[in-house]
Amino acid sequence: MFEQAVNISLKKSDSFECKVIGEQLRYSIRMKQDFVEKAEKICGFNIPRNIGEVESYDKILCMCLGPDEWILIVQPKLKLQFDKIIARLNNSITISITNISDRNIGFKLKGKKVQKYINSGCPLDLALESFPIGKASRTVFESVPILLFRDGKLSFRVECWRSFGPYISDFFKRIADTND
Amino acid sequence: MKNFRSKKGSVINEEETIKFSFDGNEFSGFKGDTLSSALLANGIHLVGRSFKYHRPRGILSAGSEEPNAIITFDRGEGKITPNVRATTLEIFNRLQSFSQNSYPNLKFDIGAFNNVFSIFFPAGFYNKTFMWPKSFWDKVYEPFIRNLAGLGPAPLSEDTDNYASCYGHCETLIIGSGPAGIAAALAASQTEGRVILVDEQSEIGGSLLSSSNKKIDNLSSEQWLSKALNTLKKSNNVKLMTRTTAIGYWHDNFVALSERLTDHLSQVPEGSAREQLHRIRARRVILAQGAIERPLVFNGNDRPGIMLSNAAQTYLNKYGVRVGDNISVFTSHDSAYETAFEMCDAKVNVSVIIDLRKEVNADLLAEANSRGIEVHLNSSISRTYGKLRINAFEVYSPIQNKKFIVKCDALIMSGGWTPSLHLWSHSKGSIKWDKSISAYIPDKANENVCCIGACNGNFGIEKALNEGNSVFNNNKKYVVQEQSFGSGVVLNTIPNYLKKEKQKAFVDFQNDVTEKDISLAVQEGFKSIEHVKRYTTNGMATDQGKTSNLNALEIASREVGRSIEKVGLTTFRPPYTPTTFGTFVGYRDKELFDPVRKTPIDDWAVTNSAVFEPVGLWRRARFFPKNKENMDQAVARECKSTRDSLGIFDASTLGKIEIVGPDATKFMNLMYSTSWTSLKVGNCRYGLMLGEDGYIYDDGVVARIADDRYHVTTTTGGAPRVFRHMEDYLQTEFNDLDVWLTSTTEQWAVIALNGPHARDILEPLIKDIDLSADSFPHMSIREGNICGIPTRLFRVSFTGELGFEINVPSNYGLALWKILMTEGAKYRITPYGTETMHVLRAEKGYIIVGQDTDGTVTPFDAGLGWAVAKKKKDFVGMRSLKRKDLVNGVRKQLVGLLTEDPLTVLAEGSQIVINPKQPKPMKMLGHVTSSYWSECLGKSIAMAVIEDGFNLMGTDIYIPMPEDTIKAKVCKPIFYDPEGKRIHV
Amino acid sequence: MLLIHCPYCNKKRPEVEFAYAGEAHIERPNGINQLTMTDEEWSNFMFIRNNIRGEHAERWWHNSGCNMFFNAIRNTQTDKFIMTYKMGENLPTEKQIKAAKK
Amino acid sequence: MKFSAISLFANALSGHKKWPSQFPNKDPKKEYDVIIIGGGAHGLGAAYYLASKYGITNVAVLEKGWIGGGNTGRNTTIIRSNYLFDESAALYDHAVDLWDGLSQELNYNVMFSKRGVLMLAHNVHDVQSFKRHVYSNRLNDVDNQWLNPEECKEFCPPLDISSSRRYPVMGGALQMRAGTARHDSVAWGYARAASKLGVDIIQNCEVTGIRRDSLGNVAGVETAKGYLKSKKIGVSAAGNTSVVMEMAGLRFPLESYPLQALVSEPIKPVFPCVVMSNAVHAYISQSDKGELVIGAGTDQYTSYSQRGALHLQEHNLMSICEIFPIFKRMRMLRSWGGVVDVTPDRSPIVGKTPVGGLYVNCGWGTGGFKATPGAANMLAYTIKHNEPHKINAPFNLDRFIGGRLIDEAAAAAVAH
Ligand SMILES: Cc1cc2nc3c(=O)[nH]c(=O)nc-3n(C[C@H](O)[C@H](O)[C@H](O)COP(=O)(O)OP(=O)(O)OC[C@H]3O[C@@H](n4cnc5c(N)ncnc54)[C@H](O)[C@@H]3O)c2cc1C
Ligand SMILES: NC(=O)c1ccc[n+]([C@@H]2O[C@H](COP(=O)([O-])OP(=O)(O)OC[C@H]3O[C@@H](n4cnc5c(N)ncnc54)[C@H](O)[C@@H]3O)[C@@H](O)[C@H]2O)c1
Ligand SMILES: Cc1cc2nc3c(=O)[nH]c(=O)nc-3n(C[C@H](O)[C@H](O)[C@H](O)COP(=O)(O)O)c2cc1C
Ligand SMILES: [Zn+2]
Repeated sequence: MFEQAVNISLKKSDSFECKVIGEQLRYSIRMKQDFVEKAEKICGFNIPRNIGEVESYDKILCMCLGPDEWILIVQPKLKLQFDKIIARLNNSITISITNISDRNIGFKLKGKKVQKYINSGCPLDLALESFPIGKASRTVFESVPILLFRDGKLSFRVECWRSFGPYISDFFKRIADTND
Repeated sequence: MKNFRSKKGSVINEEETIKFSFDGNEFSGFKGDTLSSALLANGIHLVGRSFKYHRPRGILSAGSEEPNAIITFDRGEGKITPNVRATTLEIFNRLQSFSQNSYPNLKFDIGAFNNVFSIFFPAGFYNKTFMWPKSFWDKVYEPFIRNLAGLGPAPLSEDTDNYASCYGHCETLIIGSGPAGIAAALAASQTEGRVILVDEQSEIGGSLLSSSNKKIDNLSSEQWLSKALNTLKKSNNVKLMTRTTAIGYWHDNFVALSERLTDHLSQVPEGSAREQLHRIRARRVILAQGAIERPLVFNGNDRPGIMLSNAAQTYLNKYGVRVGDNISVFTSHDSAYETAFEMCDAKVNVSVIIDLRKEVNADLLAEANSRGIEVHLNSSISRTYGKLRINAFEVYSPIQNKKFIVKCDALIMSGGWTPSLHLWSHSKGSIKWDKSISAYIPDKANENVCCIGACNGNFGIEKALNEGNSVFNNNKKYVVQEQSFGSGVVLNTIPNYLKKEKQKAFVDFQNDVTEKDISLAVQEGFKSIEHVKRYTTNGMATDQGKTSNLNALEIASREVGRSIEKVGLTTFRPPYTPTTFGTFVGYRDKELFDPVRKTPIDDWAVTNSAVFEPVGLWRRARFFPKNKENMDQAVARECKSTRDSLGIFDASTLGKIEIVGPDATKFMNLMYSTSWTSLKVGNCRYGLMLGEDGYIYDDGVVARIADDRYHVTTTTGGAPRVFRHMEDYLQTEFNDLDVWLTSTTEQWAVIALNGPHARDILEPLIKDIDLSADSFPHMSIREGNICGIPTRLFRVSFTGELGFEINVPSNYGLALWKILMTEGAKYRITPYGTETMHVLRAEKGYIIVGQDTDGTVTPFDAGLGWAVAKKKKDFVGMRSLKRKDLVNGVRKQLVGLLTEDPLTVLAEGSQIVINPKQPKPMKMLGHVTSSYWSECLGKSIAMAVIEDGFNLMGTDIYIPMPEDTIKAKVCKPIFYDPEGKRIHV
Repeated sequence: MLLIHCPYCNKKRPEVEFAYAGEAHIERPNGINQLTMTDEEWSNFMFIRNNIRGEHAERWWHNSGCNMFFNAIRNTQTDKFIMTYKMGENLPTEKQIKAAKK
Repeated sequence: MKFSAISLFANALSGHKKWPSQFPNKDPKKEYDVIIIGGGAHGLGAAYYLASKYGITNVAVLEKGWIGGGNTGRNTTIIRSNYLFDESAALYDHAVDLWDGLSQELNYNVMFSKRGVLMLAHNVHDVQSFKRHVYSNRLNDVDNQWLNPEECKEFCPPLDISSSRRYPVMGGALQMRAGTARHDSVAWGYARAASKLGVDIIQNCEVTGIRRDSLGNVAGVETAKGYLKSKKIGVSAAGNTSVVMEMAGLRFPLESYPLQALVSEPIKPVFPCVVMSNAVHAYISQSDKGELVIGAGTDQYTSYSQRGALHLQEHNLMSICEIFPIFKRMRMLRSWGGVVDVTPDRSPIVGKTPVGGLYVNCGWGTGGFKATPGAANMLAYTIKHNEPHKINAPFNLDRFIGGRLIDEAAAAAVAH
């Protein structure tokens, strides 16, 4: 029954590849920094303290987006486990956890031209020194707010609200068509 | 046809011959030629007609400063470009180009009639005429003037090319690749950071490409250039970009580059972009834009065959083209001597140099002498001859009062040099007047930027190189063998025995602004240089005064009697050269213009022939026509089925915000006029949100999910601003509250089921929620599962029928919709769109914010006073509701209207009066906000806001329409099931 | 496009990530104080702005970034930012502004 | 010297040497009956009407730079009067009445061109809102008509009305009497006509202070050219109003934003009218010289720098090319910015101030060029009578206190 906003993936090539990431659990987490330590204990993994930092594990990504804001992206397999974690968090600390699994859509972008292509619409400096591997940031791609996470020299993950998904994928399609 | 190719040009590939056409005539040139160099090689000077007087014009320059040689570049349907500078257009096989602004042809142009009467069209003439008789303006004069407008042809069909856009970053951005820019790039390549070197021309090299006989570090300038290029190409931190113009310089070192990718290609690869916009953020910008030569302003200076000395030099050295066989020189600057000598050395006959100066460096005179060139000092040119090209001129020596005629086929001129301060000025760097070179040079920087080389007033290759180098504190010193760049004078008047009225000395060639025009402007009181510009249009043509602004300034300063520094320059504005709209658009056209936001159920709507409407960025199904129904028919059917049985509606676009935290209720109480304290978990309430001004801002149903958790809904269009409004108050005013906001609009797909069978269809699908009226009454919410999908199920109704809004995670919305369509078949389930939704809610008198309210309506005006909590100590908008005019004034209030003839549907937006017979302007009471045919009631219904409406119940009012006046009665705005029985079943 | 230093991200970021949010340090009177305010005083709060030509205290929202509102001193004649600081911090003194310019 | 074809002819024969200065530069006198601060078309117009209609000729217009160099010289020149509310319709229509015949009145061709302004509707909300305007205008006797998409296309052939567009054209409101005028000429025409009637036009004369007497009323102004006495001062300083008002100790409900515009290279006539689209924030016309004149919305932050951001120009041209794809190959020739003063309800303030003898005309935001003659006349009237005319009476400062806003923006989200 699960159907995402975008299904297409761009043709695979050395220079650029764009794939839609399948079902994910996503939680928006808001709490004061004072509670982070406690939350870490309950979660059983590290929670980054500074904006732009990411803790990534095999099936879990935890990114700090604001002084009191995190997004947690988790493989669906861990649903039951996370149901419990969330219940415990809710009961133990002052926290706001909102399920936004279906709000976002994720893209995996990679290839030799990936940085150039993202820079077609994103105004951030994506040189490794300014946007190192393992960093994330909310920013924009043209008029669309996105979340950008670099997981490799030539590999990024982009998240946006689902209704903007087709625009993002159309955009990358046009870029690839125009440049190849 | 004679060939004017003299030697091998530095950018010319003689192996590759290229055929092209101009005005339908075939010519050939070489790879590397611009249209102008190729035309000159074929002996063609006449290429266009001027704007106002249609005077024959030739090629003035060899670069993007060209005012005269403006042509149309035609690549076929949808690819016709007007106003292209022949001096920058690179030729390719089968290139087609046309002259502009002439009819029937370039050589014989009827418009030249204007030239004969030019004395009647001085600057600003149109302000003085065309006023009588008054009626002639609209019908005769204005159409006439408008018909004369414009240069090149207007586009008639859609541009079929693609464009691209991107952002870029670097530590050093160098603009201009002459010796200064290259030296800076070489030095920068040794640093850590990224370097971008751009040049608008097809090759790197700037003036090095047009010079000869120079030695840099003991290499010929060609050798040095190719060595430097090699080094740069090998440095992996340097990016070289040719055919790339820096068009503008914005705040914080943000520079836009326009890269031309295909205009020079004969075969354009399928799909590739024609131009690309690069938006570069640089840590440091280095401007090495060079300098532009100034024409001399003398009588008859606009004849084809008269050109800038540096242009002639460039045609010779860069393209191997001599611009004539019998050349003369007119100058007030040493640099024209260099051109003359190089011409001579290339076996062109240079007969005379007319120099305005009394004295000239003896070495130059000796060199001229050795080449057999006559030099006339302290002389001037008083007239030129030749119909479509110069063939002679008259020399005038004011001291001796001597005149004589010299024959020529080209005249080259130099009035000195103007450093290119365009981008520097965009960046708001200040400028100062440098007497020694009679030009403005950069003064104080406003960004991390510097100017080097000719653009900083430092002429000469050696200076340029060393200045470029020194920017990076590099110790290297370049040594160049070159003729000294020399000096010159700038004269604000050129001696002539003819009276000024008898002269035509052009300052701005394209806009036909003469010296007289500038004098006239000043005489008429336009003393500021900005006024001179606007009154005469000097500097406003497609070259933006690159060759004319300084000359105009000199003349204006003379006329006003104030020094140049005091008169000042006009403002430089982007773009540096005219830039295609497509460049600014980049990728963002068609489907990439604005995103179209579609709901999870959109696909189904498409396959079921929905007609859509745009709402903000969203598109929503407006109605679902069946069998060629029109909108009214479809809506009537959708309404009826919903009330009779069951309707289904995609409400996914409603804004949603999850508000969570221990202070959630406190926050809600502050943000809404509604009170939330008593709302129990599991219940919903209508929330009314006001602006601080007390007017209705937004509304929506809010559910309390837990003590500390609210599920808020907003209007579709209002979602972004409501979120911002809340976040703003939370962070700046109520920041002591422990509560957080998360937008969940797109987390949930929302399917609304309305109608008597709404419960029947759900019952078999939901196991874990008791749907009975008692345990799940109207305005409540339950969490559970539907068909195994987790849901937040609202029992609410925007139709007045039994209603449910099923929220499920978006990725399951479509699947659930399809199930409901199948399951609903037995209830004749009917999908309906926004139009039906509007009718159904109007029958119940529910408002739509933005339609029934417009930002000037208070809750009380809208009859929603009950949604304003009386006891709350504070909420946004509370104080404003007590303002004088909101309490005492006559307010427009929301009422219902029933037309006298129930079949008449009022027009939305139509105006209401008490007395339809009054003369205009009529006193209007208000207007119809919503109006529909109600199929269920068998009559039309309407809502309206009218002055003092609550007191007018039962009164007759009138709606004057163009055809007739409609009578209606004011009533309560609720037409259907006023007791609300159906909603509670 | 301006480059704006966000005091929360502690980075300079492009203007398109931000939304301008009007003059800063205009404190909203609470409900109790509102009661004693005349219409004129209330309208001053709502509508009257310094609209300074020069150093202007204003708010920005890093909405496509860390989502935080913050304050800034910006010269409205040159559009140049002099400093940005977190919400809740006091209006900088002239001395602090001077120091920030260096 | 009277301007006419005949005088042009005669002067041509004498080498154009006899044209006098259109607005002689004067040294300021020590005292004036009225001082107008701001030599935009509004201020110059007010001086002209003071002298021509209200018999006050001892007037100075003080301009800090060159006359017409503010927003008058940088606007996209759209003139229309099809505003929604009675108050606005009356004010703007008064202006259009004066535009008609202004060239003859001033003996200066301001090229008021009634080529029609078409406002496009791209969604149902636009349709509702524009129709509301049409109906309201009709009863106010202001011309404005509704066109369906085909009629829009007929009126403006370059328009693309295909339904596949991102924002398809769902119709439009057309005011035939609306159009454009030559911006600079308006300033010069008023200046020349006012000068002739004895008004002193003093340029390069920035007002730096306003002095008040012991009763608190105005007494005069400090300027770059010394102190000038006057008991009546009219402020018409557009984007700089807050700065001037502050000199009199007043704070105003205004914010000043950059607004940009641009022109293309000139091309042969192709665009017969003015088109505005609020959904995509763009408007366009073709000037009598042939360039396309294009504008958009304001930048987001307050500024006095007369420059704006590149991304607004990008978006502006994206919008233009979306509605008129044939223009994508056209080229931008020049872009620039102005500083517009915006009120909370987007309607102007024209009338008295809390300081005796101080009058104001401001807050025209992105759309005051069209009002020039009307605003100028109302300011002059108010100065003369020390009372507003009934047309400008609603546009007072008090409305922000009581709450009787004239909220055209909230009502329709319409610019210009
Ligand atoms: C890009 C742009 C597009 C626009 N498009 C339109 C449009 O299409 N239609 C429309 O109707 N309107 C439009 N407008 C708005 C319109 O331009 C203005 O509302 C109108 O021109 C204001 O005229 P004004 O005479 O009041 O102001 P201005 O022409 O700005 O005159 C004010 C003058 O006051 C002077 N001044 C300021 N301070 C002082 C001081 N201390 N001492 C002395 N002098 C001072 C200034 O130098 C200036 O010359 C646009 C504006 C801009 C910027
Ligand atoms: N006779 C002449 O050609 C002449 C005139 C003046 C100076 N000079 C000589 O020029 C040298 C100084 O060299 P320089 O490096 O300062 O200038 P340059 O003229 O050699 O180079 C300037 C370069 O900048 C490019 N340019 C200008 N504006 C641009 C823009 N907006 N975008 C992209 N490219 C742009 C031009 O195409 C040109 O190639 C000296 O040799 C001096 O004697 C020569
Ligand atoms: C309606 C209109 C048409 C214009 N047409 C031209 C034009 O054809 N060429 C040009 O260079 N500038 C044109 N301009 C712009 C002016 O040159 C100038 O940029 C504007 O008056 C702002 O002044 P500034 O750039 O000196 O600050 C036009 C301006 C307006 C308002
Ligand atoms: Zn931030």
